[in-house]
Amino acid sequence: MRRLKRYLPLAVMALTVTAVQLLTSYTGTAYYLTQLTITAYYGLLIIGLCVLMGYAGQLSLGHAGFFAIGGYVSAALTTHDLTAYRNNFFITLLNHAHLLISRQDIYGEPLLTVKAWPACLAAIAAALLIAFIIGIPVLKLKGHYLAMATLGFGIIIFRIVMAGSYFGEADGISDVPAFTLLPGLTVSGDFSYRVQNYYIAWALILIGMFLLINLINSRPGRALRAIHGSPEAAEAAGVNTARYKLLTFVISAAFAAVAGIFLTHFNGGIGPSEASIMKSVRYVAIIAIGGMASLWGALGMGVILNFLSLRGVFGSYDDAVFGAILVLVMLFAPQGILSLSIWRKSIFRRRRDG
Amino acid sequence: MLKIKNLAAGYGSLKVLRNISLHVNQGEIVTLIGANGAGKTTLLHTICGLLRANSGEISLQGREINRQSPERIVAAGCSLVPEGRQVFAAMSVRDNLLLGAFVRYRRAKNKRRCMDLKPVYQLFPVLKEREAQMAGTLSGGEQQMLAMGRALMAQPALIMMDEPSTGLAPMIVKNIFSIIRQLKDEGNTVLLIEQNARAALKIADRGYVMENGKIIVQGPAADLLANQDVQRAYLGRDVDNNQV
Amino acid sequence: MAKINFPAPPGRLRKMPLLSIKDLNRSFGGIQALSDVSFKVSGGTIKALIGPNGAGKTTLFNLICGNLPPSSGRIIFKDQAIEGRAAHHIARLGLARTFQNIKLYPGLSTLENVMLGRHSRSHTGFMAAMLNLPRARREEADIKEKSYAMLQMLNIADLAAKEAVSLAFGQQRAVEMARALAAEPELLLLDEPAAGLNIYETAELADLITQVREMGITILLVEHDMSLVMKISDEIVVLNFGRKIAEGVPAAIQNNQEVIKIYLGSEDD
Amino acid sequence: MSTELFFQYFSAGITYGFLYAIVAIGFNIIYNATGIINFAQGEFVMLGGMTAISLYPFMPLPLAIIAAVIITTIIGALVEMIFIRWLDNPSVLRMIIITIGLSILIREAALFIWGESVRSLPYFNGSSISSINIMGANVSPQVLWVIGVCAVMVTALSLFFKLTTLGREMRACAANRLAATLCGINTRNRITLSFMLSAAIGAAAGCVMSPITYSQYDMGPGLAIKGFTVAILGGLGNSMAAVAAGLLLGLVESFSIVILPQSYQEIIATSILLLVLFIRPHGLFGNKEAAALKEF
Repeated sequence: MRRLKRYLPLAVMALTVTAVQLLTSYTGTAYYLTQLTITAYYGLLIIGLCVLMGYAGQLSLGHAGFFAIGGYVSAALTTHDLTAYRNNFFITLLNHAHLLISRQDIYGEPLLTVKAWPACLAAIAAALLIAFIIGIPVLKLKGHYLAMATLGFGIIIFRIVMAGSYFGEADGISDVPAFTLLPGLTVSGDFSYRVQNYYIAWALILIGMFLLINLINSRPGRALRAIHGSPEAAEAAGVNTARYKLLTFVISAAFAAVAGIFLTHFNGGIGPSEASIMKSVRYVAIIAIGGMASLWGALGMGVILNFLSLRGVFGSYDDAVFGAILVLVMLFAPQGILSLSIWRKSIFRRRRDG
Repeated sequence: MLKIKNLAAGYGSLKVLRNISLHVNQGEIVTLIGANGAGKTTLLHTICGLLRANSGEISLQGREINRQSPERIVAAGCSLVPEGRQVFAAMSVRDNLLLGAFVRYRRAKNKRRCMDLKPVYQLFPVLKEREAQMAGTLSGGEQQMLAMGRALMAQPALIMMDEPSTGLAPMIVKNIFSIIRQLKDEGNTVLLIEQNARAALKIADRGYVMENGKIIVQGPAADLLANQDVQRAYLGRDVDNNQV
Repeated sequence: MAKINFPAPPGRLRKMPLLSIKDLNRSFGGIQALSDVSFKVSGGTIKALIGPNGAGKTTLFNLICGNLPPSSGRIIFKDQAIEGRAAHHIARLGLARTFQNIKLYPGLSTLENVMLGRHSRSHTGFMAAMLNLPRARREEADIKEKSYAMLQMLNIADLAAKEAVSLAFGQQRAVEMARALAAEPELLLLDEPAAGLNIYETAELADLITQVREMGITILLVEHDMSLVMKISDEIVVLNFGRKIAEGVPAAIQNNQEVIKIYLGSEDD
Repeated sequence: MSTELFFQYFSAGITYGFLYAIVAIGFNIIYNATGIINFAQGEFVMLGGMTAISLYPFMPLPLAIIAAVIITTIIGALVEMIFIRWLDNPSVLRMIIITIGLSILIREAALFIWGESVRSLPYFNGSSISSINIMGANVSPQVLWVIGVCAVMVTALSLFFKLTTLGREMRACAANRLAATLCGINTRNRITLSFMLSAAIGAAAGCVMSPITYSQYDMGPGLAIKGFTVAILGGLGNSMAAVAAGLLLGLVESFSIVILPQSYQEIIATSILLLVLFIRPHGLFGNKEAAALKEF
């Protein structure tokens, strides 16, 4: 019974996702699917960050950095030509392990690059490693110090991709190949793959929500909420607070990296704006509007706002809109807009179980 | 001095105080006793303006102070020594005391005289010794004295104290109570909230007993001390243990 | 009702030191908060720690719980040196505590607060939790059952679904106690458990503490309410300015001239 | 490295160092009064410079600068009165997010008004090539202006907080707002004042710096992160130490160009920030015991 209650929203979401696809194909508005796919990938980052911020209570103003690490590492590995290093021992080794692929670029030049799957795993590993290394000292900090440290981390990643020629400086990396997950299942922005990419992206969200909802309703999830409320008492109850915060940080970084990898292959490229502080702030804004400790709220707000933003509804005021949202929500509805009294007793009422 | 009539207050929909009426005369120590959650602290906060009353009247020295900002109420001569002492931890003892005199030197012509710390140091010699030390490094008892000294610097007409004995060792509590008594002897008016009902009633002139946001018993302190019900409910600690 | 495994009947453990403190020192920036404090807490007894404010009681508690490392000295709990170990580590060894200024977790229900108390007695990790594996589900059900049993024992089961921080003061203390007991500790540290309680609640607390001892749990408490301390403790340690000035049974402490002078005060009050 | 080049780096380091110090002091003033880190601090510097540049065609330079400082001060007051004053005991997280949102809004408004172009005020004396010879080295007079103005502001502020009763009241509001209220201090007005003060010094710095560093709508965040680095380096709340820390950061950054390309310069400041936060969060000169008494 309790499990039914926990998983029912997921089933509803799966049905809605399918219904939307059918509706768009029926009404001939399938072009919406592209934005909905991108929205889903941002949503993946957002739900990961939501657990970190809303449940474990740790602010991160640098999560675009992890998105960028995932996207850039995967893009660089699958795009940069290794032909010149062909005889290098390490490259030969990789080649023998069938981790490399020879193909032709768009001008017909031969190209030796890392395959998409190993590149993807390497990107996730890089994000996890960096999250782990940076997380140990960062998560010892609180309040303003934590905010500034994560902001600083974000700035460093942004500056590295802006200044490093390996990452294409201000132009970013383009011509990133498609990512064949399984035979017949390809992450690509190509028109013919549009419907299946929509489903790939939303399936990832579904999996992500499944994992996170389980997490927050479990022993570790309870411990996370306790750390948020009273770290000292959590420690006294036997919770290894440092380890729990770190694990949550790493998990949320993994979500961000996966989002970055998939979106980069979907878009066929990534630019430094994905690593910018404005992006990180935007993610925080969405979680704040959704109500911090509300996975469904964060996901819903993420879908709505990112979709509108991608459709260009906010025009050149895009950043200003998010700035205004941040200020207004924090002034008038610090518990998220779903907590406002006009929603009370409605079906939108925030549930603790996610 | 202080007159409260039919006061009601609370936090949001939670009604903490219902129909409270009490008064404090010039030169008296009046104590308010009652169990935790009876609404004692809420009452003090309402008097000094930290919390808005829903209805009722509060007047100090004949002036209506209800619904005024806390700064105005302090300026009108009503100082609160808050629960948990609330000293300026990262500032020196001296600075703490000087800040207490704020309402006086803001108006006064002779600002130097308002900054005279001697009377407070006479009452609390230990503060003189610790003058340059940061307030946060003082012991609990010393911080309580500092909080009282700071309130006295305003030369208030009425001084209210919220559980001055909380968390202090018995010896220090005795010391604090004897100082409160001394304050009265010097002509001050005190409204005292206390868990330690017996000690409070011993030094007080009159007392009120609060329960669930209402005043249930009132009268001269000596009568309350002798009152069977009050004894059983609030003074029991001493009844079942007379060695200490 | 779920079976909670409390250590052992008191009689068997009594007189065997569960916790020994040896020559413990701690200073803060030149100020000596504790100097050469030594004492032992025998299994199955109630030991009280008293002394004026600033005597070092809180510092001592923090050292035992692992919130602070000592400058020097040893803390032996169940034959293991625990000085300088992390608080969560010590908690897992079987030491639970309550806080003077109640620390419940906001946003969690009463039951969830108590369930957190069983954290040190359960194992589900992130992976198992995220995948909601069968063993994670089984353990969760077990945690819930035992925590609920604990609420029943303290007669607050009707509050299970309420948010703990919204409860009345006395109830919050009870929830804290339930949370500490849910960990099935061998040693329970109580930091001023009677502060802010009225006489009835204090009397109930005294009964509860003795009841807890009957379960075989050893108790070390800091308390200012002498009537409570004298009534329930088996032994008392008196600290003053970071030094132990007396140790003994309640009657001896009450008649100790030095203790009367610095702490208890004369009887003419 | 030639002596000339060395001196060029040195004077650039000092100049930027003072700018960072002023931003850091702006952080400190608001932090001391409210316990808030105002993430929009860099925007005050930008507003000061940009406003003065816009006014300069219509009035003499000193007047334009004074007017710009006054306007920014008013904006500082408005920011506090509209967005912060009426909040009831806000959490740190809430304040961080609000001030970040404000910094975005101010920046976007500046973009709307002034566009993306890089502008500057003229040199106060002479031009970009005029120089004064000091002990055999050539220094732009504007550098002396920066040092002079900043030094005066720092001294005046530190005397204000140490010696005046108003300064003490502002420190009291920072230490314990409830207690300050109970002393009869109108804490809200003190907090508005702190925003005005920090907006004013930020704007003044933005004006004197403009000829050297130029002004642009998006200069705020970069300045804020460096100012915060300096504030932490000196120990949050300690303004005199912020000057020393500012000069240190300015010089390190300036000389780092010898080893690393310019595009990595910001990484250095940010790495220093992270290192300080990890290793010595109470600052190089900060007192650990005093820091422990504050709440973050």
